[in-house]
Amino acid sequence: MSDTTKSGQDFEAAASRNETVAQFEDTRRGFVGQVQHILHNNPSMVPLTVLVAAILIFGLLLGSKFFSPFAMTLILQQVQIVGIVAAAQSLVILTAGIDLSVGAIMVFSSVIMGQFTFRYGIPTPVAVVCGLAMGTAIGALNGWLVSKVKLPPFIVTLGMWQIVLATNFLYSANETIRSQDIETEASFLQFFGSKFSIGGATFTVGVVFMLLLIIVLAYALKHTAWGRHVYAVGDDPEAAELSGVNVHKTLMSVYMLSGLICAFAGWALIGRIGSVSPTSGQLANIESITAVVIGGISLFGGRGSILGSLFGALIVGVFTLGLRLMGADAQWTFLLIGLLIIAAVAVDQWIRKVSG
Amino acid sequence: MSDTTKSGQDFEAAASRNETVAQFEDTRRGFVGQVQHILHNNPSMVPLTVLVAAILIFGLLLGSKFFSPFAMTLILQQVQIVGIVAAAQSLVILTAGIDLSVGAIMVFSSVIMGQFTFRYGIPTPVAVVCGLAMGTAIGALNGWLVSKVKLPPFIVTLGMWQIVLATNFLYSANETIRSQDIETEASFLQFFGSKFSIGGATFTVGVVFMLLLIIVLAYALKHTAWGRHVYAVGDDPEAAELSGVNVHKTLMSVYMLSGLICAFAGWALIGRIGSVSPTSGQLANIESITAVVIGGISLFGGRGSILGSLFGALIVGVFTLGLRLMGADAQWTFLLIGLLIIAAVAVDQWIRKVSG
Amino acid sequence: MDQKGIGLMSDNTPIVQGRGIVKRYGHVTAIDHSDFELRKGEILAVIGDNGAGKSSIVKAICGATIPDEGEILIEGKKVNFTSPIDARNMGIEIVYQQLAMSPALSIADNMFMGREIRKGSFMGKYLRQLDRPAMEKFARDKLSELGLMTVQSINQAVETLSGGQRQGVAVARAAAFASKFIIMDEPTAALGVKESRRVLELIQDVKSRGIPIILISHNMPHVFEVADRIHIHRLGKRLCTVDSKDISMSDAVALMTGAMTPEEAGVAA
Amino acid sequence: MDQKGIGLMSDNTPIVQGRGIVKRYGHVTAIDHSDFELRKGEILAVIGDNGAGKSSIVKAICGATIPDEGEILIEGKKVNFTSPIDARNMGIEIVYQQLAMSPALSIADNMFMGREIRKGSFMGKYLRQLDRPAMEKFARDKLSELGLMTVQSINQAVETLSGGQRQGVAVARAAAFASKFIIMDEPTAALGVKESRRVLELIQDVKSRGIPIILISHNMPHVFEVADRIHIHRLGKRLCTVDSKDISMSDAVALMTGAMTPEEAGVAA
Amino acid sequence: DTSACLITKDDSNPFFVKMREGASAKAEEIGVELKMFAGKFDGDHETQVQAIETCILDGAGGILLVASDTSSIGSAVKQARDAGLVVIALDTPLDPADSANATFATDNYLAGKLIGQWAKGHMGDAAADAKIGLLNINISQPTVGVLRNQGFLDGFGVDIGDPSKWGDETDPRIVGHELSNGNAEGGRKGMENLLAIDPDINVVYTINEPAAAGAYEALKSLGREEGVVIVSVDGGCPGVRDVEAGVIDATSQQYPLSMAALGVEAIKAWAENGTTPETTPGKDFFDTGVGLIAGTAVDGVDSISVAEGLDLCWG
Ligand SMILES: Nc1ncnc2c1ncn2[C@@H]1O[C@H](COP(=O)(O)OP(=O)(O)OP(=O)(O)O)[C@@H](O)[C@H]1O
Ligand SMILES: Nc1ncnc2c1ncn2[C@@H]1O[C@H](COP(=O)(O)OP(=O)(O)OP(=O)(O)O)[C@@H](O)[C@H]1O
Ligand SMILES: O[C@H]1[C@H](O)[C@@H](O)OC[C@H]1O
Ligand SMILES: [Mg+2]
Ligand SMILES: [Mg+2]
Repeated sequence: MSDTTKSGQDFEAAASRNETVAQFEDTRRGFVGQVQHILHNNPSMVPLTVLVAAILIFGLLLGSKFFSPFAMTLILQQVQIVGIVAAAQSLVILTAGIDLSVGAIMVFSSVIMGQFTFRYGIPTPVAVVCGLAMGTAIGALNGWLVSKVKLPPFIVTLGMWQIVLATNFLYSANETIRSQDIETEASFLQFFGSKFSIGGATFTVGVVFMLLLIIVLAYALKHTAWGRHVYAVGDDPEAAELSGVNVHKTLMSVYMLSGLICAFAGWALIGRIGSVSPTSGQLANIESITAVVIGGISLFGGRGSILGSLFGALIVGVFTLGLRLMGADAQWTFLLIGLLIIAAVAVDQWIRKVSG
Repeated sequence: MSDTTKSGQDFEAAASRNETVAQFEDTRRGFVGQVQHILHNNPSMVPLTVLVAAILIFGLLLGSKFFSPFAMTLILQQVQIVGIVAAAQSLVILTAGIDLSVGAIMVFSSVIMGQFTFRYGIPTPVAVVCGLAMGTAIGALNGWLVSKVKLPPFIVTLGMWQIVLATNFLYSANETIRSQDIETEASFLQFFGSKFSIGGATFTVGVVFMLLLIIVLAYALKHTAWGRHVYAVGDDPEAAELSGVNVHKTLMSVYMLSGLICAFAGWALIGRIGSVSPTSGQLANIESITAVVIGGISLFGGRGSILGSLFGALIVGVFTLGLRLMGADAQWTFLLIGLLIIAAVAVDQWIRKVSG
Repeated sequence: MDQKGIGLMSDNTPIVQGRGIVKRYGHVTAIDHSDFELRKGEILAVIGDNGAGKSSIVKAICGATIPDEGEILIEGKKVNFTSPIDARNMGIEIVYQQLAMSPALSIADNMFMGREIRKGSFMGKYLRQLDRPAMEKFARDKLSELGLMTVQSINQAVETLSGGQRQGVAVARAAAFASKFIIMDEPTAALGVKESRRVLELIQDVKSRGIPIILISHNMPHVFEVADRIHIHRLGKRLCTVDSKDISMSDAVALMTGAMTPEEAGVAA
Repeated sequence: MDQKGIGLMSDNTPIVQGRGIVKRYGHVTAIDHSDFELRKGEILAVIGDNGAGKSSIVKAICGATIPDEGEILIEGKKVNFTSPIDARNMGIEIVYQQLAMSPALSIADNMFMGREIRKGSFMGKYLRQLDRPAMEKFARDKLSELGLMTVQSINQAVETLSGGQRQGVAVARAAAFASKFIIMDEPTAALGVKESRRVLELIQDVKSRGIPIILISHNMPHVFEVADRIHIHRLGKRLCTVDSKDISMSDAVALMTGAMTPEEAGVAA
Repeated sequence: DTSACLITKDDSNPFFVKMREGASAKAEEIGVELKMFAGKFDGDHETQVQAIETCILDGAGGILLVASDTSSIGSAVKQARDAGLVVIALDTPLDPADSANATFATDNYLAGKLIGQWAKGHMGDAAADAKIGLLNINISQPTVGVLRNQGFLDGFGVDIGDPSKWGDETDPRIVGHELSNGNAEGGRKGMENLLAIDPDINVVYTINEPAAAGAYEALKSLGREEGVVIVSVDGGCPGVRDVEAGVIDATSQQYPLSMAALGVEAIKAWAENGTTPETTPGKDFFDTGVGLIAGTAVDGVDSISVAEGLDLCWG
C-alpha cells in the first residue's frame, strides 16, 4: 500500500484493513418476526393473506353454497378478463405508467377478430392474428408517445382510450355478432371459452390462460434482465438510463406487450360472452387498476409483484360474489367494494409498517 | 480568518475571497428566445396559447356563429362545473395526489342540499350549509386516510368514489327533485344559475364563482406560505417534512378544501341543470383530470399553475362546441377530443423542450 | 436563542443526551443501544465508517426517525419528538446528508420553508401575502456570507443547482435559524475548497454565538480543526468520546476503523 | 480493453478530446466554449469551484447530456453519443455525482444493470434466466475489494444503504466494467477515511491496467496524490491544464478560485 | 330549409345507432338538415344539456330528444322552446310529458308488462312457484330500467310496491335483482351470480337483448339453457333472431325507426305550418307501439310471430 500513498495524509495509514464483514446481532423476535420478514420480502403475500381470509370468512358465513367447486371456479371465470387485463396493467404500472386504454384495446381487438371473419370472410385464425396485431400496434403507439415524445402515460392512454373506443364504434357500426353465428361459422373465436373438468371443477381455456400468463410474467419479471429493467425504469428512469438500461426499448416492450395481452383478453372475452359486442369492456380500466393496487403494486412504479394483481382481482371477485350470496343488494355491494378497496390497502400498509 | 484555521491545511489559505458574483454571458437569441423564456417561467402560458389559437381557428372556420358574445359566454357556462371541480382537482394533484371522488362528492352534496330542503323542510340556506359541510367532511376523510393512514390517494378516492356514489343512490332513492319545484319552493338552491348581462354577454353567478375561485386559489398558491407548502409537499413530501412543513396539516387542508369546492360545484350544478339529479356528475373525475393535465399540471405533483387548469377546461369546451357546430358527429367528436388531449400535451412538451 | 433555558439548567447538564438508543430497519440494526451526549457551547464531531450509524443516530435525536428503544433528553428534560418540526420548534436545525429540499421550488422558498415571512401591510396581515423581497434579500445575504457566488439567481429552482451549491443552501439555512443547536451531517462533502472553508468559519461563528454543533464528517483535518470533542461511532454504537486535543488523527482513525481498541489508545470507552 | 484501438492510433492522440463545448440550461450557461483532453494511461483530475461546470462537462463527454455546440473525439474519431449507453458500449464507465441507481433494486441488480449475466444452462439460453449466484458473488467480491464491510447483504435494496455505501457500490461497478476509460465525479465525497483510501488504491489499480481516469474532486490531497495532470475549471471554461508535479496545492487552489491568474502562476492557459 | 338536431342518450347502443340512421334517411328524403348529438353514456345528462344549447346557438328549427334524465332536462328544453325551437321527445316521454311539443315513444312499462304477462301465461301453473331472476341496467336505476322491470313484475303478477324503484318487492318468488349494464358481459356475470344464489331459477327478465344473450351463455355453460324462460325488451334484429333460435323466449319490440321518421316529419310540419301531432288517446304522448314477439303465442296476450318481427326489426 505504501506506493499508493505518495502524498497521502499520514493519519490515513491508520485505516488498515479489517477483513471481517460486520454482523450486527439480529434481535428479531421469534415466530411473529419471521412471519413479518416473509411478508416483507414477498409483497404478494399480503393480498394472498387477505384473499385466503376472505374465502374462509365467506365460507364460514355461507357454508357449502360458497365453499363449493362450482362457486370457486365461477369466481375464476368471472375474474378471468379482469385478471388478464390486470396483468397488462401491472406491467405498465411497474414502469410508473398507467394504461387507461386497456378496455378499449381489448374490445376493439375482439371486434377486429369478429368483423374480419364475418365481414371480409378472412379465415378465423388469420382474423385472430390480425386482432392480436392491432392490439400490439396500439400498444406500440402508446409506448412511442410515452417514451419518445415523453408524454405522461395518463394523458397518452386517456386520449388513446377515447380514440380507440370511437374508432371501435365507427368501425363496427355497433353491431353485435351473435353467439350462435360464431358457434356455427367461426368457433375458433370462442376457443377461450372451451371447458374441461378436473374433479368436479370446471375450467375454461381462458382461466388457464390467465393463470399461465401470470406465472410466465412473474418469472420474466423476476428472473430475466428484461424484468429487472422494467423495475429499474419504474423506479427511476433517469438513473436507469444512466446506468445502462435502454429505457426506450424497455418502455416500448412493456406497452406493446400490454397491448398484446389486452388483445388476448379480447379473444378471451369472445369466449366468455359468446358474442362479439362492441359495447363491452367499458369498466376494464378501472377494474384492472383496482386489482393491481389491491394487489400491492405501487402506482409510483418499481415496486410490487404481478402475482399480487391476480390476488387483487380474485379478492374483488370473492367479495362481489360473497356479498351477493349474502343478499346484499347491488348498491350495497358497490358501497362495500368501495370499503374493501380502502381496507385491503390499509391492511397491506399496516402489515408493512409492523414488519418495518 | 487565521484563528479559524488552527489546524487547517495550508493550501486552503489560497482560497481567498472573491466577492464579485459570477455572471456568465447570456447568449439568448432575440425575440424567440424571449418568448421561450416567458413560456418557460409561466407554465400556464402554454395552455393559454393553445386556447387562444383554438378560439381563433374555430372563429375563422365558423365565423360569427362562434365569434359571438353568446357563444363565448355559452362556453363559460358549459365549462363552469368542470372548471370548479378542476380547481379542486388541481389542488390535490399539486400534492402528487389524485381525487377520483370529486364527482361523487359534488352530486352527493347537491342531493343533500335538495333532500334536506324538501324531505325534512330545513330552511334552504341551512340545507346548503349542510351540503357544503358534507363535502368538506368527505374531503377530510380522504385527507385523513391519505395523510395519517398513508394510503395512496388513488385508492382512497377510488374507494370513496364508490362509497359516496352508492350512499348517494341509497339516500336519494334515485329521485330527482324537479326544477319547477325548486324554482317555486327553494329558489336559493338555483342561486348559481342566476343570470346577468354585461354588454350583450350573459353571465351566471356560477361562471363568476368559477373565475373568482381560480383567481383566489392562484393567489394563495403563489403568494402565501400555505401555497408554498402545497407545492413542497407535492414535490417531495419527505423533504418537506424534514425542512419544517407540517405535511399532515397541509394535506388535510388540501383535501378538505377540495371537498368543499366540490360541494360548491354541487350547488352550481343545481343552478346549471335546474334540478337535483342523483345521476349527474359521473364523468366529473375524468373530465377534471383531463382539464388539469391539459392545463400543464404534472401528475407527479409540485409543478404547474392552477390557471392552467382553467385554460385546460376551456380548451376542451372550445373544441367540443366548435366541433359540434361544425357538424362532427358524437363519435368523431370523441375521437378528435382524444387526439386533442394528446396533441395539447405534446405541444406543451415541445415548447418546454425548445425553451429548455 | 433560548437564553432562559440555558440559564435555568445546571452548568453541566448536557444540551442533548441519548441513552440506550436502538433503531432497527427490518433485519438491519442501524443503532444498537448507543449513547450520545452534546455539551453546552461545544462542537462535537461524530466520526465513523460508512454505515456505522452516524446519520441514524442524529436522525433519532431530532425526531426525523423515531427510535425503537432508548430515551432522549434535551437540556435534561425527556422529549418525545414525533416529527422534525417538534425539534425545529425548540430551535434545533439540521443539515441532512440527503439535503431535504423541494427541488422545484426556489432557493428563497426553500430557505424559508415552514417559517415564511409575511408582509407587514394589509396584504400580509389579512391576505397572508409573503414578503418575497425580504425573504430573497435574506437568502442572498446568507449565501454571499458563505461565498456561494456562482448561484445566478435566488429564484432559481434548487434542482438547477450543482451538488455543492445545494449543500451550501442547506448549510446557510441551518446557520441562519438555529437557536439551540445545529446538527450537520457531512456539510462539506460536496463543497469546493473555498466553500468548505466558509462553512468551517461559519461553524466557528455559530459556536461563538453560544450555539453548540454536532458535526458528522469524514474529513479528519476538518474535524480536528473545529471539534472540541469527538464521538467515535462504530458498528451502530458509540465506541468512545475523546477530547480532540487528547488524541492524534491517526489514533482516531484507527479507533473508528477497528484497527485499535479504546484501551490500546488509552481513552475511556 | 480495446487493445486494437490503442494500437492503431498514434501515440499522442488523446483518448478523449472536447473542443469548444457549450451547454446552456435556459438562462444558465453551464459550459462556455470549453476544451477538454484526456491522454493515454493518465489520471486527469478536474478541479473547480462549486457550480464551475465540472459535472456538466464530463456529462457532455459521455453522452449523459447532449452539448449545444462543440465536438467530442474519442481516440481521434468524432463521436455523437445520444445516450450514455453509447458511451458504455465503447467501454466508458461513469460514476455520477448523483449516483444513478435504482433505489428499490438490490446491490447486485444495480451492479449488473444493463449487462446481466445469464445462466449457461437451458434455463439461461432459452428462458433467459439470470445467473443470480454468479452476479451476487461478483458483486460481493468487488465490494470486499473496496472494503465495504458494513454492507449486510448483497440482496439489500440500495435505498437501505448509507450514503457512503451507495457511493462505494457505484465506484465498484465502474471499476469492474470499464475498458476504455472511467469518469468519476467526486467518488470519495461521501466516503469514510478507510473507504476513500480503498478508492484511491483502486484508481491506481485501474490506471496500472492501462485505463485512464478522469477524477473530479474537491479533495486536494487526494487529487495531488493520484493525478498526473490537473484540469482547472473556472466559470464554465477550462482555465488551464497543469502537470501535478509542476504546481503547488496552494497555487492550484488560488487558480481555481480566481485568486491568481495562470500568468501569475506561471502556467500556460 | 329546415334544420334539426337529434340528441340521443348515447351512440353506442344499436338502438340509437338505428334511430339515427332512420332519422337521417327521412331527413334527406324530405329535405331537413340534420345534426346529431349524443351523451357520452346512457344517463349522461350534462352533455345533453350542452347539446341543446349548441342547437340553440346553431339556429336549428327543432330538436328530437331522447332524454336521459326526463325531468331535469325540463329547463334546457324550456330554454329551447323559448328560443323558438320545437322540441320533440323520442323513445322516452319527458316528465311532465307536455314539457315537449310532442312525443313519439314506446310505453316502456307496457313493454315490460307484456313480457311479464307472456311469461306467466307460458308457464301456466308453474308460475305460482316460479323462481325469478332480474337483470337490470345499472345502479343509478334510470327510468327506462325501472319502468320495464316493474312492468314485467306487474305483468307476471307480483306486487311491485313502490313503482318508482326496484328491489322493494317482498314476493318470495324473486331470487334477486342483478345489474348487467345492458351488455352481454354484465348479463353473463349477473346471471352467474343469480345462479349461485339459487340454481333453480326458471324465469329471467333482462333489460335488453345483449344482456339476455349474456345470460343465456351463463346458463349454457352450466347446461341449464333448457327450461329457463328468458324475456327481454327491444326487438333489434339480433334479438329477434335470438327468439327464433330459442335463446330468448319473448321480447317486446320497439320501433325506433318510425319514432325517428315521425319526429323528423313533425319538425318539418311545425316549420311549415306550426302544427304538432295528436297524442294517442288515453296517453299523454304518441305511442309508436310495442310488439310482443314470442316463439309460441300465449292465450290472452297479443303477440306477433318471429317472421313478422324480423320484418319490423331495426338492426
Ligand atoms: N431506511 C433504511 N432502511 C434500511 N436500512 C437502513 C435505512 N437507513 C439506514 N439503514 C442502514 O443502517 C446502517 C446505518 O446507516 P447510516 O446512514 O446511519 O450510516 P452512516 O454512519 O451515516 O454512514 P455514512 O457515513 O455512509 O453516511 C446502514 O447499514 C444502512 O444500510
Ligand atoms: N439541469 C440543469 N438545469 C439548469 N441549470 C443547471 C442544470 N445542471 C447544472 N446547472 C447549472 O450549471 C452550472 C454548472 O453545474 P455543474 O453541476 O456542472 O457544476 P459542478 O462544477 O459540477 O459543481 P459541484 O462541484 O458543486 O458539483 C451551475 O450553475 C448549475 O446551477
Ligand atoms: O328504449 C331505449 C332505452 O331508452 C335505452 O336506454 O336503451 C335502448 C332502448 O331500449
Ligand atoms: Mg450518513
Ligand atoms: Mg458536480
